Amino acid sequence: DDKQTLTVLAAASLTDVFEDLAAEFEASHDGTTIEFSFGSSTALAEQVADGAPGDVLATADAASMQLVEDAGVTEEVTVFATNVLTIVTPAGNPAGIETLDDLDDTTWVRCTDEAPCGRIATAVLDSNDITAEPASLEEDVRATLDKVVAGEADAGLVYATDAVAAGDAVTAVPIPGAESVPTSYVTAALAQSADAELAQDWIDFLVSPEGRAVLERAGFGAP
Amino acid sequence: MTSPYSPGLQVDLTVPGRARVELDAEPGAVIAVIGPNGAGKSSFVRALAGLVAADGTALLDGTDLLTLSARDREVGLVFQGQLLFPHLSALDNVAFGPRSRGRSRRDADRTAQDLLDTFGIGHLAGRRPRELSGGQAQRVAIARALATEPRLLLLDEPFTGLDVTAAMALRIELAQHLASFDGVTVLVTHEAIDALTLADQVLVLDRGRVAQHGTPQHVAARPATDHVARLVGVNLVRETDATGVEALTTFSPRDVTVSLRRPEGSARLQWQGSVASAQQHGDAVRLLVDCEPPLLADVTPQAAAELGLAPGRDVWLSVKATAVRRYGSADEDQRGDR
Amino acid sequence: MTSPYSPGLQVDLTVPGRARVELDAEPGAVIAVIGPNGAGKSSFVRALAGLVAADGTALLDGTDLLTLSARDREVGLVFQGQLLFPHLSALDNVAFGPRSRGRSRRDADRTAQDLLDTFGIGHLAGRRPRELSGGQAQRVAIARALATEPRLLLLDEPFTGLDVTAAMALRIELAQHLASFDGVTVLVTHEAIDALTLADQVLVLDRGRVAQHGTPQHVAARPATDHVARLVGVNLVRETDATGVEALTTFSPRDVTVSLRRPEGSARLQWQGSVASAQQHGDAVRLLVDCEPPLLADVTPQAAAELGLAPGRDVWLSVKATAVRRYGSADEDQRGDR
Amino acid sequence: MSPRTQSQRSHRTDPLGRPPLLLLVPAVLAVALLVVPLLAMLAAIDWRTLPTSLSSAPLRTALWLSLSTSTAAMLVCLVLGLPVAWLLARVDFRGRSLVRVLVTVPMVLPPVVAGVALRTAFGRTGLVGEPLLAATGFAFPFTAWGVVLAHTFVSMPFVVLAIEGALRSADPDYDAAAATLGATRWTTFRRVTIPLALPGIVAGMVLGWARSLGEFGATITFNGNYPGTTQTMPTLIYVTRQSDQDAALALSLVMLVVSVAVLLLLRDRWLGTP
Amino acid sequence: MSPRTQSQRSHRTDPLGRPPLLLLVPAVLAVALLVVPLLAMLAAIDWRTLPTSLSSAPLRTALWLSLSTSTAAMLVCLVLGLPVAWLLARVDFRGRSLVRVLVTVPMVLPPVVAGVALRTAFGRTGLVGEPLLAATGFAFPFTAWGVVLAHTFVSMPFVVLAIEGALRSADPDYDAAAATLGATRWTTFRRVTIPLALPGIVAGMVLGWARSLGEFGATITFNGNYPGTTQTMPTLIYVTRQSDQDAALALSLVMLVVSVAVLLLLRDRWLGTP
Ligand SMILES: Nc1ncnc2c1ncn2[C@@H]1O[C@H](COP(=O)(O)OP(=O)(O)OP(=O)(O)O)[C@@H](O)[C@H]1O
Ligand SMILES: Nc1ncnc2c1ncn2[C@@H]1O[C@H](COP(=O)(O)OP(=O)(O)OP(=O)(O)O)[C@@H](O)[C@H]1O
Ligand SMILES: [Mg+2]
Ligand SMILES: [Mg+2]
Repeated sequence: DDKQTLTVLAAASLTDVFEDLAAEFEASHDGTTIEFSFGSSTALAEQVADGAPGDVLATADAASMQLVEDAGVTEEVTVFATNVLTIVTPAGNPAGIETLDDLDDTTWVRCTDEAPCGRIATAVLDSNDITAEPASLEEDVRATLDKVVAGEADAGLVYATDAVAAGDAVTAVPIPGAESVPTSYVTAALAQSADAELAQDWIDFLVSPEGRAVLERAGFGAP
Repeated sequence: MTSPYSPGLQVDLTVPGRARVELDAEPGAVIAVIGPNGAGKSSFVRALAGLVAADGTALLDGTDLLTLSARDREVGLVFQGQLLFPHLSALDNVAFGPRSRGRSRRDADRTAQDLLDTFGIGHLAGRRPRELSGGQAQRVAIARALATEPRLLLLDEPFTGLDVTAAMALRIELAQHLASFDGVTVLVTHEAIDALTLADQVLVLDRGRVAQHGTPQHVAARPATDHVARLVGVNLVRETDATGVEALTTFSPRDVTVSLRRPEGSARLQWQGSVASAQQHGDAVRLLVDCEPPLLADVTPQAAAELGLAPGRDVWLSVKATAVRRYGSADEDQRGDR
Repeated sequence: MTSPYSPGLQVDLTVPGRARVELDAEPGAVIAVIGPNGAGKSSFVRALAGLVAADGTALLDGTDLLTLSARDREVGLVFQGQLLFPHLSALDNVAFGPRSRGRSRRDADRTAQDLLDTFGIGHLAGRRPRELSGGQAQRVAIARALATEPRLLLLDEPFTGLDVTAAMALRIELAQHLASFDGVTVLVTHEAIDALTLADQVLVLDRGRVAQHGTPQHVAARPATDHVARLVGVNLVRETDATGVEALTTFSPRDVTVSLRRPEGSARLQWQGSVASAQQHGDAVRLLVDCEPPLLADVTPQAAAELGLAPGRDVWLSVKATAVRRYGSADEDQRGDR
Repeated sequence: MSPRTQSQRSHRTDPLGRPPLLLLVPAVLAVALLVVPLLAMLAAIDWRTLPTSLSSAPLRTALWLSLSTSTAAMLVCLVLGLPVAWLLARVDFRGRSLVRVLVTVPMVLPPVVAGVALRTAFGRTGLVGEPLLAATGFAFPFTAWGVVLAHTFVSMPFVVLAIEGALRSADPDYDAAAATLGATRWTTFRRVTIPLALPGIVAGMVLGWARSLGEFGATITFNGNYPGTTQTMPTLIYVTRQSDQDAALALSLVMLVVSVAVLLLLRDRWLGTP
Repeated sequence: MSPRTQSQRSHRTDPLGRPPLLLLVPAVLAVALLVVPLLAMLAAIDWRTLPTSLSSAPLRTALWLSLSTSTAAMLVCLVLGLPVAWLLARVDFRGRSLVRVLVTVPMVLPPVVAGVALRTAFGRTGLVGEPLLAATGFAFPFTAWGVVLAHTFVSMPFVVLAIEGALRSADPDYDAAAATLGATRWTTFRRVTIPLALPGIVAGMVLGWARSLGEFGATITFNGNYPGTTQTMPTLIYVTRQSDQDAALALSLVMLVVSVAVLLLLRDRWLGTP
């Protein structure tokens, strides 16, 4: 069996980094192709619980993985990366935002409390005693970044990885003390996988030094 | 709802508020329905066709039509207002019925083309109704109704909009068709000639009721309504005697004498009024005089000129007692005595 | 496109493939347009109204109608086919025109109610067209056209579907209206009586062209087409002499002698054929005989019975030379000499 | 189909004959296809938590915002879309079919792309939005006006197409009749065309309203999500789903019930048997 | 409005008079509102990266899948939806207005909720899906059939409403005429009702097709996002947007161009001036 396909269901925010990881994984596993199905963590978890085909699931938070565990579709959950919050502004920071306090009187956005990034944002803002109201509570971190990139918002609270991915389109302004409230990315092999061994290989690769290097380049923190 | 089998058409139906009709016709009979506008003629015909709800019964060869859906009644209907399918050619309009009744396409098309040819519009077979003149479309509508070979043929003012030649040709055509047709035909018309030449029964409707019913000759000779009298071109005068019995008097416009002063003689047969209109009518001038009731009088052109009988002129009319026919209004309902 | 001001209507227009009409009418003129089905009458009228594209000119009081949109032409039109607005009551249908022309609601409603009253359907003012009988709806259509007080009144078979009384009343009404109307009226009709009593010019169309044009009396006396001959109830025979000039002969059906054997005398005035139909006509029986051309003959009922003149019977027809009128086919175009 | 078995009564209601199975069967299938998922959803709702889910303040604000912005969008669609539909159906002009296609195109845009397109046009740095902001200080994004704009953009094509179809099915001869009676095109439009095509127009409006009510992607992309100004029901449901599935289902139920109620009311008003 | 200034030619094309400003102005506004965002989007596209974005294999598969599933869904909508529209417009039955509302309701569901509803009904553990899976081994989710199902569920209400509106605007007297000529209701439907309401039906189909083509939320929720089987263009655009805005815009452009082309072709076929 030299031709194998591994189907990985992953949170949309992992799109870029997982494609890089897949390239390396395929290079070291001859005859293996990795196929992705990206979506929102919750949606993917629900689909997996409903029997969606796939070998591995990777979500942006532990809560959605809990859905899958509850459905009995997975046994072992592995944390493979963490992420921290940062401020981003449109390139060049036209509104001159240096700290969270500068958010007052600007049009800024963050994630809604129901999304993982929103829970973290609330925690960070509370610990800094910030009372400024955002213009919008975005449905996820991607949408938050989007508003900033498009110039609709003067600032947004997103993950460090998003700031890296956005490149020159945004200017990142780190938040002091944000490391104290990280979020974890978790992954698990799925019961419906036809090739549990290969699935485990992929998970092992994620936490291997080679995998870590790729994740770090994209801005992810260590588990 | 059904009765022991008896062929022909036995109707006793009511279209609430619009018409109440009793009728009995043998197979092959042609019934002319006449009456003023709004008398209920179309309502009656549409009720037979199943397009208007009606109470009562309408037995055709023993089956009550009123219990059948419009499609199952197997009637042929020329609508007042045509309702040709706008998206189909003349040919397809005519072929629609036969095809709906299960005939093959070729067969239906042949029947349709033959009918169109008969009605002088075979060369227009490919045209859509919009591209036909009014009279051409009317001929298509008649052809469409005949093409289904219905058991009951309902013709609601089929000759409207036809030119004289076409109307005459169609009357001849229809007469031939009807002669060999053993279904029942109901023909609504505003023309005396149709009733007199095509029908063997005349049904006179007035304000939703049957006012008279009999052979064309009987109805023409003893009209019971003003409308019929006007249709056949005679005058009709009603009198109610002391006992409440109504008597009718008819006389021809030719028998009316017109004078400018009150004539001598019996008071009952003279009227005063002003001329409402004066029109050429054959060799004579026909006056319509506004009296109670309005009467027609024919005078010679010379007399009209001498007396100055232009509209507005006050005149006296009289008629000799010998020239009138008198009969009771109950004197009706002589069924087709062919 | 415009010419020095001259009142009345000067038309020279072509509806490609359907009608080509030249016409000249003074203000107040009433022009009857007659012709067989498909002759182009409606096309002509609709072109004047702006509903069909036409080439040429149609000057009304000096303005070319063809350059105006339908709305700006200020015509009143009775459609063949009514086209009453189905969502409006009879009253609102009639009031639509006046209101569109800027009259106040009360004013327009009053005009509309008056017209409906005149036409005997005032009590139906609140009904929708669907709830009217055919003839009632036709009266609403006429009222609607008159209500706009148009400069050009176009009536396309306005009396279709009306009962005799209503038709007569409307003719009288229309005649009164027209007498005081200084616009031009174009009246399309299939009835001789309309042309003879209401019009001062008759325009005869045949296969899209003007076949004859003159006063009603002239056209009736010297019909140029079979259609007109049939309309006024006379026979028309065409002969082309050696030089190619066409001569027309007319004679009354009353002057035709019917016999079972070939009559003696001039060969030119006798025809052989079979009876196509036999109908009561006044006191006489009118025969339609299938010869070349088809001819009408009136005989007494006694003669009809004696000779057995039923459809299918072969007969000879002849007419005395003294009873015919002979004229050239080019002998036309006598404009309204009122 | 024997005449005896059919009652007089049934004849009355259906003079044209019984609806054929060939039409009834697919119709029933279609209704089942549409209704079964709704029923299944109802069955999946956790009725015990329902009261708590429904008593939340965000629900009331979001519901009100949804209803008002959808209604506003529907009115805008009517005022702007009806004339387009009329032009497309009744006026012969050059480029008509191009205009028709251009009007149709926003329908095929995925909602998020529609949101992006709106932003590039009406956003703070957009083609129209930037000059607008400079001139008036007003910007659409993050406001209820922005929501109405997004709803309108997404729903108008449906409204235009539905109404155009209805106008084309109605007889244009009545327009001609009105013209000969002296009616301007505007009068004709108002007093003849509109009343005759009313059922189709009402259908188009219902279509537009419902489409707006369910619209989510374009709105959130263009306007974000803030309770009271831009958080409509679909947005609220979406974000709630990320943390609490049952609550999200309960919210969906509210939306269903409210829209059914509104539609039933509208029907009685507008489409009751005349 | 003087007669002299109007050319004979202009009269020919517009015998009913000029379209009134009261209609032209809103119509132009409406078209602008719909077209400006598209233009702005075009302007925002990075034309240098376009060729690379367009040469990707996922694009081709996704485009093909989108076109085929949308067309299939449109056909299903027609086959199932047309009979419903006809029933609602032409047959007087008890509960008619309830059915009409039930049919309308899926329109107001936010797409994600529609996806959830579909799952509870047709998912592997759904009300209908579970017995179906047990009986046949087939399940809708994560297959192209599931995509068609989701498209159909979302689009059918639009199709039904649009067609019903058109049917109601057409004259029912012709149906009666056909019945008297002996046509069954089925024949009447096929040979009279449908041809007369054709413009409205075509409009409904276009509506349904376009709605399916742009549908995203219900599809991804119910079917996931698997390249080749369930990844439609909107899903691909969504995923691409996560990493590359420009590529996503380029993909949207492709969708626009393809749908314009298809619609133009359809128009010429179906709605060309007759
Ligand atoms: N749908 C309707 N609702 C109520 N009344 C109606 C309806 N249709 C017709 N009527 C009325 O019923 C009466 C009879 O109408 P019907 O059409 O049968 O007359 P008709 O004899 O055919 O007249 P015409 O010679 O004018 O065609 C009329 O007074 C008419 O106004
Ligand atoms: N839209 C059309 N396209 C092509 N030909 C048409 C169109 N409308 C009418 N015609 C044809 O033009 C000719 C003239 O039609 P028109 O309606 O003017 O006749 P008409 O004199 O009014 O006849 P009728 O007495 O039957 O009403 C007819 O032969 C008809 O078939
Ligand atoms: Mg009638
Ligand atoms: Mg005509």
